[in-house]
Amino acid sequence: MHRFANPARFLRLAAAIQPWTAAATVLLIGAGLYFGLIASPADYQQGQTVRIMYVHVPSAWLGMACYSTMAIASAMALIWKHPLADLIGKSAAPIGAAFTFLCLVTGSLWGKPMWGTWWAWDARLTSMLILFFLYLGYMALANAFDDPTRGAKASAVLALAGFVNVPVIKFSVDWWNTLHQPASVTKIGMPSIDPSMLLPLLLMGVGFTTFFVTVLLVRVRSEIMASKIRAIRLMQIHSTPGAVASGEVVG
Amino acid sequence: MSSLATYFSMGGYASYVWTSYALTAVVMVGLAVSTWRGMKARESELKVLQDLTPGRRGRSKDTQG
Amino acid sequence: MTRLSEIIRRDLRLALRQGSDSIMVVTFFVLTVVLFPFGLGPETNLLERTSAGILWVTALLASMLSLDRLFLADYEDGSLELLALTPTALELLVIGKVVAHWLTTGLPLIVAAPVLAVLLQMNGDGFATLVLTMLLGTPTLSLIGAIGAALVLGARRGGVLLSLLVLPLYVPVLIFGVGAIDAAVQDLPSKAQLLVLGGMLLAALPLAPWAAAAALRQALE
Amino acid sequence: MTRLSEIIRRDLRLALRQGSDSIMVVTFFVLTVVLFPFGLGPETNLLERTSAGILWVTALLASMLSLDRLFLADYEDGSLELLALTPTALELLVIGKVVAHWLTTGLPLIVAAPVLAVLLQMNGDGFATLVLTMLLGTPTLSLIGAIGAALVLGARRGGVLLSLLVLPLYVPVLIFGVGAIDAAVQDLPSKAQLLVLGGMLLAALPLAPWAAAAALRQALE
Amino acid sequence: MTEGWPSSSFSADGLACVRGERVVFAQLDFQLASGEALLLLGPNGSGKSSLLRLLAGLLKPAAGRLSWNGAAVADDREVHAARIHYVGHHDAIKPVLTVLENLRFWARLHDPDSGDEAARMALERFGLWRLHEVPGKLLSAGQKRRLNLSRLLGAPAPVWLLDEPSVALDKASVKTLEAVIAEHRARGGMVILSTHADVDLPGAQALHLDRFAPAPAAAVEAWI
Amino acid sequence: MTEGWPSSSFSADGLACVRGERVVFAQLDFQLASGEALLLLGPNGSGKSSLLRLLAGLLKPAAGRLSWNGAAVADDREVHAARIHYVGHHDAIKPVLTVLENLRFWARLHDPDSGDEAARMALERFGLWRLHEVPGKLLSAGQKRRLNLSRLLGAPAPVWLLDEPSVALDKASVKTLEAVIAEHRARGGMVILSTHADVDLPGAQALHLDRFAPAPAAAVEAWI
Ligand code: HEM
Ligand SMILES: Nc1ncnc2c1ncn2[C@@H]1O[C@H](COP(=O)(O)OP(=O)(O)OP(=O)(O)O)[C@@H](O)[C@H]1O
Ligand SMILES: Nc1ncnc2c1ncn2[C@@H]1O[C@H](COP(=O)(O)OP(=O)(O)OP(=O)(O)O)[C@@H](O)[C@H]1O
Ligand SMILES: [Mg+2]
Ligand SMILES: [Mg+2]
Repeated sequence: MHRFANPARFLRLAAAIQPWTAAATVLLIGAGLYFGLIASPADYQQGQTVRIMYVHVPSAWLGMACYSTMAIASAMALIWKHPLADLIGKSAAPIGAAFTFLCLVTGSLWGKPMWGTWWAWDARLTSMLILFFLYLGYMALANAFDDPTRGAKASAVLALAGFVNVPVIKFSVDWWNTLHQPASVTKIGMPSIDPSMLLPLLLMGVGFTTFFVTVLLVRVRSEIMASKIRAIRLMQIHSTPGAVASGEVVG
Repeated sequence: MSSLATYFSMGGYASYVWTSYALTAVVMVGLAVSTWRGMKARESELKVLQDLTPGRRGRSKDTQG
Repeated sequence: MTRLSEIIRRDLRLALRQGSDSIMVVTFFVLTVVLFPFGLGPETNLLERTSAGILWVTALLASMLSLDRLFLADYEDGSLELLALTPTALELLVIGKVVAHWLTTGLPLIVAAPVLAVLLQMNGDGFATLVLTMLLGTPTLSLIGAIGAALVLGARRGGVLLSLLVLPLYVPVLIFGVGAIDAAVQDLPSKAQLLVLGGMLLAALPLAPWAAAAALRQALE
Repeated sequence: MTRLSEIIRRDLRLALRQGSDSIMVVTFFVLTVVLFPFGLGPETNLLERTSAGILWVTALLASMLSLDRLFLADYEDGSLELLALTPTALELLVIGKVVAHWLTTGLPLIVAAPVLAVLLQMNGDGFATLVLTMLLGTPTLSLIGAIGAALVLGARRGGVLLSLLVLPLYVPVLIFGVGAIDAAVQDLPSKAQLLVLGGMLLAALPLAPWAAAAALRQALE
Repeated sequence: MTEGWPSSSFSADGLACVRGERVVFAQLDFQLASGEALLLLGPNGSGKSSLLRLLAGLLKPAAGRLSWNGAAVADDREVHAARIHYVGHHDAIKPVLTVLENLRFWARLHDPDSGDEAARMALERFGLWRLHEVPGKLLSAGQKRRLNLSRLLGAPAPVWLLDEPSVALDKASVKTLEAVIAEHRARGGMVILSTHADVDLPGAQALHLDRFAPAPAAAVEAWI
Repeated sequence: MTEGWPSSSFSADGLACVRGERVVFAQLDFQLASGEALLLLGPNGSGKSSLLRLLAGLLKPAAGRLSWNGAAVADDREVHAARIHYVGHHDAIKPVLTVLENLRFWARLHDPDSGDEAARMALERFGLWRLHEVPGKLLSAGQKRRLNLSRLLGAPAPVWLLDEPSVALDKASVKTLEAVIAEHRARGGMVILSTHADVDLPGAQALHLDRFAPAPAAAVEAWI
């Protein structure tokens, strides 16, 4: 099974891409910060707090995009049994969890001045919270086994089951909310975004994406090395002269 | 001077805006740094191990990527 | 089919001999529900308004806690690998175990729920809908929970981990279950919510055994 | 005393290496608390009035569930019988394990509680009292729960039932814990309730290890 | 019991097994005909149990194939399951069911038509009939193992996969086991058995699993 | 390590054991002096494991008494615990602690003053020192068993109670175990050991547990 995995090619590809994505991240986020914090006006309605949007919204996007990455990687891991897909899923999870966490916290920080409350049980907020829990479950499951391959397979099944559930959650939460609380909370979303705000938003969005790609590549590389380390360690244990597996006794 | 102060006060919402940015920076930089550190640590551990293991030195190039 | 019924019968027999599984779930359900008047204070109004929610949340927890052991005993004593080696599809095995499990734990919950609803001062209009939502909802919970139970086999600290995996997946059932009861209490139609609950059951019926069987196969490797 | 600290240190080390125990308990706490708004609906007013009760009931459940495994791992891998065969009083062993357990799971709960209180829109006046009641109450829960955990070992299934019988013992803690917070929210003095909580802790401190040790002896026969 | 099994062959071809990220053995072949026995030998961790699980279909081979009368086994899991009996390290005995109930469940699941008579004879053979109404929780280690072995006779199957079957057995029971195996082979059954102890299997092929372990460097190599 | 144990005697007098409402053995006596060994024999279910747990103090005898130098053992559980080392079927090894940490914990708990040096020597003796930083979860069955046995040397105790200690050990390790036992006896220690396999214990008394089983009628009686 492992014989068919070809991490060498992946590692070469990663090495080629990585400097570019890293540089792009710095440039894009730098420009995004400039336009977002300095060269854009305050919103006529939301005042200066609108600047939170430039971190909040990209975090939200990436939080969702990472889960999709994980789900696709998991499907590939289950269907084609490619070990690299397992590693990608495992590596993407903490990044996605971090972005989802950022989305929740920056949203809260925005909500206090805008809505007067840190938290509301609004549909979008709530489904984001559940997404965060799905990430936590995935990571906990992946690390819950002594044998990492088992953890990878189990969490792949979970990622898919969770993925089926994401639209259901989104939909059901919408439904639940309209039942109890029709639009008493300010609705998220603006009719149209001014170009002076759209530019930093897009810059930050792309910058966050390249950040995700860069970190993901490094993490996958790190995972590949970790599995090699485990393999060598196992081999050492199983070939110690004093060890039971030494072959001193045969039959 | 005062314009800079008004800028940093963010229309009275300084604590919210700057906390958001600071937190985002902390989380992203932290993630990047811990990822990089972890990768480096594993790289050196692997190197040590491979040097101990005969016949494997030649391949260690792959992992340096 | 003989094999399916053989499995269900064995699991029922085990549950009856060991005696306490159903009792345990119902006891947990009753005790936890009874804790709430202590926690919320005895105001009738407050209890009445929260009763549907409390009942459903507690039923969710009870279902989850009992599912913890769905495959565990068989996994630990080696029965599960022998079951996987009988000429039966693993999906069928999962269905058999879920059915037996639901009969011994889901049904008792449904019987206990109306009694507890009286305790929590629930409006009488909601009773029929309460039972109906639980009839439609608890099998879905069992099915989803079976995936979780299969996934955590062999994990360190499976029990708490299971809750982390399964509770987010339970949320839709909770929302529509409570929604239907609330609608009924307010004399609104609750058919839409019940239909959704039924739909979720129908979707889980083929998907969950398939996913759980996949997870079991990995656990046995 | 050296032996006591040796046990505490081992258990802390195990918890840190395995990494996930505290995280899991906190996650269960958070997840269950988060379920309630789904059950009760997002009305701020309703949530605010029920927040103290929900937090305490959930903390109770989280504590009970995590204690479930307090002795189980040691029992299953044979460590418990060896521990019983070291020249140490079994009561001391229980105390050591409870201390380590509270440090890794009780403390994180206390840290998480105020955050969840925000989610449940609790009145800000209650926060300090919330933390105080949990500081006094969770060790009592751990001590009482240790009895249940020891009982679980003897008769697997039957034991689970017994551990549920521990839940009624939790009720006084619940009542006074919530009472103190409610008083604080309404700007009334909460000293009396806090004193009672402290008294319960002092009473449990000698009694619970003794009872748990007795149950452990039975389990090892 | 059964008249005898039709003449068949069970063979492995270039089998490899990966466990916990490590190649345990590779390039393993064997060929077994009706009435033959295969003895798996090798030190701890050499992969005896893994090979048996692989032959049972619980593990997927990382490479190679298993065939029954020339047809790949992987194609039809359920048909293969009907062909084998697997006795592993775990006893799969429910503490609250009686000895007879425990056995009957497995026999019925394996072959829904299997009757009580076969179960009684199996238990008698292994000296457990007088305990047949005793609940499983009261058995000692060796009694449990014997109950587990009596599954072999409770419902017939041509291939027996036995993982250290003599562990915990007293000497008289080991003799019984050897006799039962000999009869099974005489009827045309096959037996594959791993052991550290001395079990008497006349004319068995021996397979030393440590000889199929990959060279240390190759073990790491295989993994990327 | 230790100079040698003072001359003592460990004896049982009319011991009876009831498990699961059944009398397993009754009227069992033995007398063991410093340096002697007792070998527990008997078929499955004859009560070897039960007797060892009883001697360790994990089970209470249904009748009879155990004494140490003439004084009843039951009177002071902790003093008795300090005297014995018990090695049962379970390995009591924590998967996340290293080999050394695992051993050191038990040694310290047994004797708070025991140093790292004793632990190192114990591990070396059983060929585990080179693995001392490996976490327990990576050990094979035989390595786990050896780690468990090295508790015997990690902190000294005069009485060793060993329940089938040679299971999972390869032949070289069985030899080591025999040597370790011989040294312990030479220092004046006692060993009580159950086994189905052949373990070489020169000059050991043998106790056939099946001879102490109650007559069938009496056994039925005790089912109540
Ligand atoms: C904890 C609280 C919050 C959470 C979890 C949250 C979550 C989200 C999510 C998931 C998105 C992405 C939606 C999408 O692109 O499909 C989003 C976008 C957005 N959020 Fe929030 N949000 C929170 C608070 C707020 C607050 C307080 C405001 C401002 C009043 C706000 C304004 C926005 C805006 C303007 C967008 C972009 C909408 C668009 O793409 O059309 N959010 N938020
Ligand atoms: N569940 C598992 N997950 C990962 N690796 C495993 C698992 N079980 C066994 N292994 C590893 O696979 C290898 C072969 O183990 P296996 O149990 O097949 O050996 P064995 O020959 O049966 O040994 P023994 O004589 O101890 O029974 C060992 O190195 C072991 O560490
Ligand atoms: N936990 C238990 N509860 C009740 N009865 C038990 C228990 N364990 C063992 N027994 C019974 O006690 C008797 C003696 O068992 P024990 O395990 O001591 O036998 P043994 O001589 O060690 O056998 P083996 O050689 O199989 O290990 C057996 O008849 C068994 O049925
Ligand atoms: Mg084996
Ligand atoms: Mg025994």
